[in-house]
Amino acid sequence: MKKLLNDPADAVADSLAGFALAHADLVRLSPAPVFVVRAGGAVTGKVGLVSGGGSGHEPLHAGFVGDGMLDAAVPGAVFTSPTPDQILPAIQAADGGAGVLTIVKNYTGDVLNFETAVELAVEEGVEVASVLVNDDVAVEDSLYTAGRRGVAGTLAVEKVAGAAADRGADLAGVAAVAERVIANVRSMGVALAAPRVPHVGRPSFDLADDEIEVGIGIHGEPGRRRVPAADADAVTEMLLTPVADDLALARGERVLLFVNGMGGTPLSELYVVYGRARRLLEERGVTVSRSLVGNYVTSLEMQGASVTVLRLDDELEALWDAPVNTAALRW
Amino acid sequence: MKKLLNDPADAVADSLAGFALAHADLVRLSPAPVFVVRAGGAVTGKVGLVSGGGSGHEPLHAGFVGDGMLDAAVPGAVFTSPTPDQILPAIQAADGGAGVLTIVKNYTGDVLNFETAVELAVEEGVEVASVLVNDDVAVEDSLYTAGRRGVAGTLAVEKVAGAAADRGADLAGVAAVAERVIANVRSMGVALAAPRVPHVGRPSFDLADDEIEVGIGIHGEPGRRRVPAADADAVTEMLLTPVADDLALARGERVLLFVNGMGGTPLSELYVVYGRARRLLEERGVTVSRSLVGNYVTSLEMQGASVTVLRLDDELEALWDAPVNTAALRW
Amino acid sequence: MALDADWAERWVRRTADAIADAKDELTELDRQIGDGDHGENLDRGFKAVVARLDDAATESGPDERTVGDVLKLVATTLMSTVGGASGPLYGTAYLRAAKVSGRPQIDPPAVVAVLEAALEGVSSRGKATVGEKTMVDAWHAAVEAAEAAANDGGSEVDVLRAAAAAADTAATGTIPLVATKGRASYLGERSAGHEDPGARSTALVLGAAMAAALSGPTPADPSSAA
Amino acid sequence: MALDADWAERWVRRTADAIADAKDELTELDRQIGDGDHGENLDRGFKAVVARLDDAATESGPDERTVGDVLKLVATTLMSTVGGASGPLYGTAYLRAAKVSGRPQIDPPAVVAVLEAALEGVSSRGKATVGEKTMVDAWHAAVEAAEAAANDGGSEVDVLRAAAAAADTAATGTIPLVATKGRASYLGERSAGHEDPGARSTALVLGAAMAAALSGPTPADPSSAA
Ligand SMILES: Nc1ncnc2c1ncn2[C@@H]1O[C@H](COP(=O)(O)OP(=O)(O)O)[C@@H](O)[C@H]1O
Ligand SMILES: Nc1ncnc2c1ncn2[C@@H]1O[C@H](COP(=O)(O)OP(=O)(O)O)[C@@H](O)[C@H]1O
Ligand SMILES: [Mg+2]
Ligand SMILES: [Mg+2]
Ligand SMILES: [Mg+2]
Ligand SMILES: [Mg+2]
Repeated sequence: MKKLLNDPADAVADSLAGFALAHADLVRLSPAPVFVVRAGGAVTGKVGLVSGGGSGHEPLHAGFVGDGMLDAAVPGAVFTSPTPDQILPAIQAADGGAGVLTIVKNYTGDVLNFETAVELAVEEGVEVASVLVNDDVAVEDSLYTAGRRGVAGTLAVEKVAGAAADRGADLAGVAAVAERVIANVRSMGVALAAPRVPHVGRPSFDLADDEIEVGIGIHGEPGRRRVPAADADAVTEMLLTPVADDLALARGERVLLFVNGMGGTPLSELYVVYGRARRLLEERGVTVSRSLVGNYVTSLEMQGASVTVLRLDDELEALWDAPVNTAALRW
Repeated sequence: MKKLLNDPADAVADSLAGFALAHADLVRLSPAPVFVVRAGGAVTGKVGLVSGGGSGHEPLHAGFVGDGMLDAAVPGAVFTSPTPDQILPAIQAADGGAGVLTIVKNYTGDVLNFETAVELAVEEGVEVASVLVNDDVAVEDSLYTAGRRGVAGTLAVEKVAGAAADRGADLAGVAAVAERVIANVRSMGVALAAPRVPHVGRPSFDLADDEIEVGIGIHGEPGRRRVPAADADAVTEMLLTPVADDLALARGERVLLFVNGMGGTPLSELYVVYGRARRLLEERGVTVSRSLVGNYVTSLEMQGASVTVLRLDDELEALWDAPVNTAALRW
Repeated sequence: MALDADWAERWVRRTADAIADAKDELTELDRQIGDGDHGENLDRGFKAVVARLDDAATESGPDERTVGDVLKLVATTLMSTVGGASGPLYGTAYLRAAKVSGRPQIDPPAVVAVLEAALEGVSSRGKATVGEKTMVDAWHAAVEAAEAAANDGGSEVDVLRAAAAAADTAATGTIPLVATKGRASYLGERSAGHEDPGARSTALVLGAAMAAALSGPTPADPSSAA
Repeated sequence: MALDADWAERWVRRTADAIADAKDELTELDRQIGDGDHGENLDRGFKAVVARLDDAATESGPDERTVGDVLKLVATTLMSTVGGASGPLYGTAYLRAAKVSGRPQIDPPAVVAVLEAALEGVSSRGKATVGEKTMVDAWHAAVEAAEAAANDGGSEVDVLRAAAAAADTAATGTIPLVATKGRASYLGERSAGHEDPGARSTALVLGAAMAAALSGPTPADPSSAA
């Protein structure tokens, strides 16, 4: 299995080392335990934002460390949540005295490891609040699942909460705005080809030449259902419809439309999906007032895309528009 | 062959339509003949910058239309240069009275089609200068080739020339700075897996599981040589060494190091390449003072990367740092 | 033969070997209904545990460790090296087990208590109950069988043999189940027909415990050289 | 039988058919040593030419077109729809050919002049000479053969038959060559062993010219209905 890697066991460390060198103006890397923190360290008086999770979703999360977004990011092994001994010092490094919000994608592993770290951080005297991102409508949030997964909507939570913290909101305020994003953001994804985890040596799932996997997560998990391959318009509808339905979008509402690439699909195709998703929203009388298209929450080189919709209001729009300066998102 | 597309014949048009909707604040799309122009049109008194070429390299070139970079971009069919009837109106739309610089990648098709369009534009009274980007050291620039190809270095030419135009340089001045970038920028690329052109239905070249193609272009052309797959450190050395040698970099010089993804390789791997390339430059006593890592000059979903080095001086560094606001590059 | 810290160390080293041998199998199980990293995760963790045991082994002096000391080292090492869901789950299992085994030697009822504590740790951390197609199924079956063997007056080896056998059967028994916890639950009905990787690794862990009890200390065992 | 605008139109329509039939073959040749789009490029271009001819055909009135009028329409259409290297090259070929055929009918020497003009257009535009493994090789061979046939007093059909056969042979003759122009030149020695796609398409173009001359106008031909 060909990859631009050295020893697969060093994949995450090698990549982070390069990342930290390339963005030394923005971030600093702690090599052991591994975490990435904003170059200047914590900002005194500002609520710190920490996120993290398995690696393989780059630029998430380290690419979002910087002004107006995260203060620290904690990368685990590929597709494996980080451990408490990494998360704890990241929380401490992000604490500027106003407390820390941890933004956790809803996976059993991330939840458990962050839970432990937060307990320890609180024992160490850091004020911590936590939010769980669970935007993936492919998973029913019921007694019979581990709950909805956190996927591309995480970017919106990090961006908006980061702007709120920058504005000077206190910990409760930042957590509240993060919860408001979580309540109003939904996503759904599709895979055309599976990712290949470095140490595994084969694709994470097997997909025939005429099949696609709908409702996939971002860890090479198989999706909810396998359907015959279809054209972009049809596939986009399979993604957008459950997202818009679940949000119960009403005519006249306005949204952020975010088409996210899974890593291995050309940007040009993402714009095809974007165009169709936008038309579908407009047909529902919904205005797309903000847009984002690109590979932001990836699954290694998985081919496919996800569609994320965030219901906007004046406050969320303003926080989305607020300046951000990170390796992967900047305006 | 699965892709997120509708009719392959509409791939470029569908994608551009989505692109123009997503970035309506930055660009406007002319649907027939097809070209993309800065939202506000030409800037009076500023030299206009026009580039273009086959599609399939997104975000190049349309993603670089906006403040501080291109005024118009002309996309051809996938991997096929655009035609003069598209290029001519793009040149006219970019002309703010101070003349237009066309930035052409050195391929026979692009050269011939731009040549014709420029002739026609000059007949129409537009002052036009042209530069040919030919940064690919994989191709020997000799009597026995069509000359070096233009690849990822094109981004640097467009960024730096765009900043010079923004600063108020005249046409000769903008062309001169573009030529200075061209004289000081070199690239070389590798493919681990070939791209798949929408209407072709199979990979552009066949590569065994243990082979890589070194010295590839960005059109799915086979490369200079096929070698056994190797680890990232070894592959990076195959790319960086000819680039640095050809530039004859001396100790104490400083450079921009740009690691470009071909579209289908995870960002995390690009940072591994970056880290190694940087160490190799440092071993030569060369300082990496500016960096760029990402998928900017792609070849659909080709897996692989290229390494670009631009020799910097104070002026080029300042022009690189100057503000830019486009869909794909912003600071 | 009483179970002491040496036994605990042999248990852990044998677990590391068993996990290393089964790494690809566990990962493949996880690839079917999860994210294909369970074997890699545990292998990374248990290799780290062995490395720490090796470091400790080079210290001189008589072995004054309790069983719980060894299990606590396992717990903290797994928590800080495994990640994922299984890291905190196994970590908590060993941590709770360590708490009830802070003695130089443990007898059959204490072995049952160790297993009960581990089960309690996994279920309280992961909030899963029996039948949700997780490692809880294997731990639960092991505890029931161990209790029965202890009540029948079985030896330490008898208790562990019963636990290991029951865990193995329970792991196989997860195949037809539909997962409602962990990553496999995302698949809904599609999770049926595959064995849960965590239940399988639990069976390996308990198989190693029995084998360690059976084998006794050997001169070749580096832990007995200290 | 003299060659008139009707012939030119039949030539072009037959070319479009031949290119459509050979589209995949041309693309595959280009995939080997180029970027795999030559068939697609020309097919897009000649389909556009046919569409314009169809539009023109619906206009009523007697056919007052010269041969050159038809070739000029081909030239401008190809230039604005083909792109790539072959668009401007074929476009210039037809443009120069049109310039020397601004007459209702052309005789054998004029046919030679048309081919010479096309060759001159391709080589001046692309700056390639014979032996560089490009379409120039096919055009060049065609011109030489056409001249010889005309000098021998051959008919229009004889001249075109000679040109087509020579172009076909020359296209095959590009196989062993190492390309020094166009995209294939990037491959260096690796370009040897593959036929040049542009030389092959030139052979198809000239084959269509001969076939159009042989067939003559037929009632089924939409161009003769005007
Ligand atoms: N809530 C839970 N309670 C108990 N066990 C669980 C729970 N969630 C997951 N597991 C166990 O963890 C195993 C997966 O571990 P692993 O693959 O290492 O972690 P991850 O799912 O984070 O990739 C599952 O097979 C299952 O046995
Ligand atoms: N400089 C040149 N002179 C003459 N013919 C050329 C030249 N460069 C390329 N060609 C011809 O063009 C053909 C390729 O056409 P095409 O594939 O449509 O364009 P592109 O190379 O831009 O993709 C080659 O096979 C060759 O015959
Ligand atoms: Mg995992
Ligand atoms: Mg081409
Ligand atoms: Mg797993
Ligand atoms: Mg071609």
